[in-house]
Amino acid sequence: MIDKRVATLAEAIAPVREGAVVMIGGFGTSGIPFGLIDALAKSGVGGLTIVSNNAGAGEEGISILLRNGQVARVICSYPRTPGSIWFERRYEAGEVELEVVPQGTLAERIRAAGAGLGGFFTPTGYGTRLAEGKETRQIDGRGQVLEMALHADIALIRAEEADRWGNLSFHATARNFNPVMAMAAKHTIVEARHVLEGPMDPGAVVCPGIFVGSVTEYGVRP
Amino acid sequence: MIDKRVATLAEAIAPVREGAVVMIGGFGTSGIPFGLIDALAKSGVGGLTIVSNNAGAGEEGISILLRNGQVARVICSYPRTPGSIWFERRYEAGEVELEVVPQGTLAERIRAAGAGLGGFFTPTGYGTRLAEGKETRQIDGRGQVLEMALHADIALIRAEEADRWGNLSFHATARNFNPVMAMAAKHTIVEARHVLEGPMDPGAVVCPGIFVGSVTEYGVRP
Amino acid sequence: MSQKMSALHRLSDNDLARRLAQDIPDGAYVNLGIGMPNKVAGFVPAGREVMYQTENGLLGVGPTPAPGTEDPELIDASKQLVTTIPGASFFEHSMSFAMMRGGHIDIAVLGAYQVAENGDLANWATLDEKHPPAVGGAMDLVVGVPTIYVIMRHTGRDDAVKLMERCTYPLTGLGVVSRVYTDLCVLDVAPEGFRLVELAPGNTLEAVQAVTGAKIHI
Amino acid sequence: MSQKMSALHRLSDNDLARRLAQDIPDGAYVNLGIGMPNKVAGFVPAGREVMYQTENGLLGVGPTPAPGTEDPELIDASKQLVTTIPGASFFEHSMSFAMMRGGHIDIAVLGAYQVAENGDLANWATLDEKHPPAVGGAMDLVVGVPTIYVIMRHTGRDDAVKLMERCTYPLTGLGVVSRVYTDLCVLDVAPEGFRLVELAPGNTLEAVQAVTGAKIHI
Repeated sequence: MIDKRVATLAEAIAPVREGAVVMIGGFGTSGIPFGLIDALAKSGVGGLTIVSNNAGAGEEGISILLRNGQVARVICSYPRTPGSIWFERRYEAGEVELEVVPQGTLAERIRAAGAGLGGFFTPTGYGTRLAEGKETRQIDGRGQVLEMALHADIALIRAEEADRWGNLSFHATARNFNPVMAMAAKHTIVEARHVLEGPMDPGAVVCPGIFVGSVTEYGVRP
Repeated sequence: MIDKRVATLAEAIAPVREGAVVMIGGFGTSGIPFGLIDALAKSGVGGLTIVSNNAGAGEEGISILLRNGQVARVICSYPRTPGSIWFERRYEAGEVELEVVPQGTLAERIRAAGAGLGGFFTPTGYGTRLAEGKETRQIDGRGQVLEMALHADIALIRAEEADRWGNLSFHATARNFNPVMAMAAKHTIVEARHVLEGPMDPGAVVCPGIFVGSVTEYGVRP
Repeated sequence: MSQKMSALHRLSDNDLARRLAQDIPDGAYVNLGIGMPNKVAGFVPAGREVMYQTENGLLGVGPTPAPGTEDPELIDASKQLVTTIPGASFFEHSMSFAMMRGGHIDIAVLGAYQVAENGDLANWATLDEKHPPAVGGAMDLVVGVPTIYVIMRHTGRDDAVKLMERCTYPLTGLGVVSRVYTDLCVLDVAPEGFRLVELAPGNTLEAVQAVTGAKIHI
Repeated sequence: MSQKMSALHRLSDNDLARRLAQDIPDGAYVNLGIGMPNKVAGFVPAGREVMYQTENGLLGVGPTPAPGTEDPELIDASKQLVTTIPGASFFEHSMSFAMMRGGHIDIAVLGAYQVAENGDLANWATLDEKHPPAVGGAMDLVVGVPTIYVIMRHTGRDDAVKLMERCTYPLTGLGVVSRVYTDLCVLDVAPEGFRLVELAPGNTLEAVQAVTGAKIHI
């Protein structure tokens, strides 16, 4: 029997190991797995590489992990947002490494990992500082940059609904990076606002359960 | 005002030009835009390159275009199916060129075009006859093949529901190549079983209307 | 304020956004950057149906929700609460950037630190190494969207020149800008360099040229 | 039939499918190829929940529909009418092949023209140049799915050898086969070559070795 439901967030987060590469879904304040991040903070696991669009704001989400000193490295497109004080503090003190990736390239590198592709040529960033040191070539008369697949050990995902097979749906713009990150990690951990009793309508599934490791209900909405 | 509805299939197919690269959705007998193919056959436009998973069977669909001599070239993964007599006849007579592409690579090359990527490295086909003449390299210890984006002038798409903005949903396994092909063509032409009076639920849209050029109702289901 | 500046007549931010909005045609798919670009939506003439895309996964962004109807998980790229208009769709991030990079969006409106006469754009990083860089979706937009409009004040803090022969800040994209809308004028990026489309009311070419770091062709 | 063949006891196609089905564990994600592989689903022991993927966009393939309940747009990769089981999902083609290539499917069961002792697989083209080649999804499956089971008759038409030192037909993938189930035996692909797992009842190793083109290690 396939049953990916796990009772508590703490249990769900247990597979995260010291030094893991952890993708965290969400954009701004929407679709962030706050419950799982809190559980990860409580676990105390450190040396993490965090892959996420932003690097936290205020005193919640990824900011907690940064404040706790659990983060060694951040890979993201937009670390500097209003209130990203913990990121800025750690960065300026040289306590966290930063890799800035154009947002579309970030999404595509994540997808490439999930889809089993080694890398891809994209025009994004050609001729800019973010392409320095990368292989480039002309394709169809345009400069393009070779970008490599970005894999993770763990993905932390926020969904609206989940079923016991791990199928997921999302609410409004809380979808964002969540489905594509679910594909790219060895083990994908989901907090869902509702865990359904029965199966989801097969045509309404946005992220098929094959990409999901575990599902925990976490009803709080930001 | 955005209104992509067109009254007849003949009108919808009018933008197809001699020598065009035409993607045609569907797999087996599911999700094939039979109405649009019939209209294209009647139009008599020739010299076409057809990109599709299969190359027609019996006396319907792509077989009609092959029978009529409208097809110069076929790019597909599986041209030889039971009943693909018109393809086999034209191929054996040297009247149609064939490029065989692994099915996943075909889908991914189409997606790359739609997503503005130049190409990608895939392990699929490495060391086989289908990688001959292609650039290869080792990535993460695996042999990978460079495959290029596959663009089209026209895509012919079968959808279940469409609205005036061109948003599409699909029924069961009739989804297949349809959404990804819609992204890759300069002009995407849709036959939909139902054209809705109002807008589709934003969360239920599978193919956003931005990828669609025109929509025509064609209620017949195979 | 320097003497040369005193002769200039500057559009307000709202009037500048209103000016640009006239050039957003009916039926267009448009991405608006954070800040001043985002103001444009409010000034598009009535009767035009424009589909605004926000990179976080929505095509068909509508206005700010009425009080009491807010959905905390329905936001735009500026993290502001928004609504949807009829015909809208939600999608995930790789699809969102396929729309941009794949050339499906018609127009993007962006802010800028600097624009060069060859169309180079700098809008993501300065030379101040103390602050961590942040690029977001700007580099994807400029390579994929065929028409890039820049909206910005003509000059920066301390009258710093922002329109110039070559950018000095790190580039976002090479030769990507189509047209620049400033509080002093509208300039096309043409083969010969900046070409005057119009001056804001009350300005002379000489006065505007004096605060521009590259020749304005007419 | 040659003399050496007469000593062999061959499993029926159904018994062969039944044998392989024992090795499909509860909770597995499995892709079954066209033809004999597709028979396996019917023999998986009761009580195991197995999610079958079909490349045309369905995870959770169920059995043939009852008469009168057929949906002509709900088919599998063999173009046969199917149903869905609880927990199923539909998706488009690039997602379907992401599942395969990305290593998310646990087991694929494929037919073969030839399998070599180094795990090379040939199952998409022969040397007959009259017929157009057709590859389908086989090459994507073999590079992405960690466990590749081949199910086939041990020998071909006119007793042609199909298990051999090196394939002579065009390859589908290099070193990809984990295990071969034939009507005569089950063989693992091991570092040293084919390694015997079991003989079908009534057969001797000598008799099976005689119709095999590479050494069977024990």
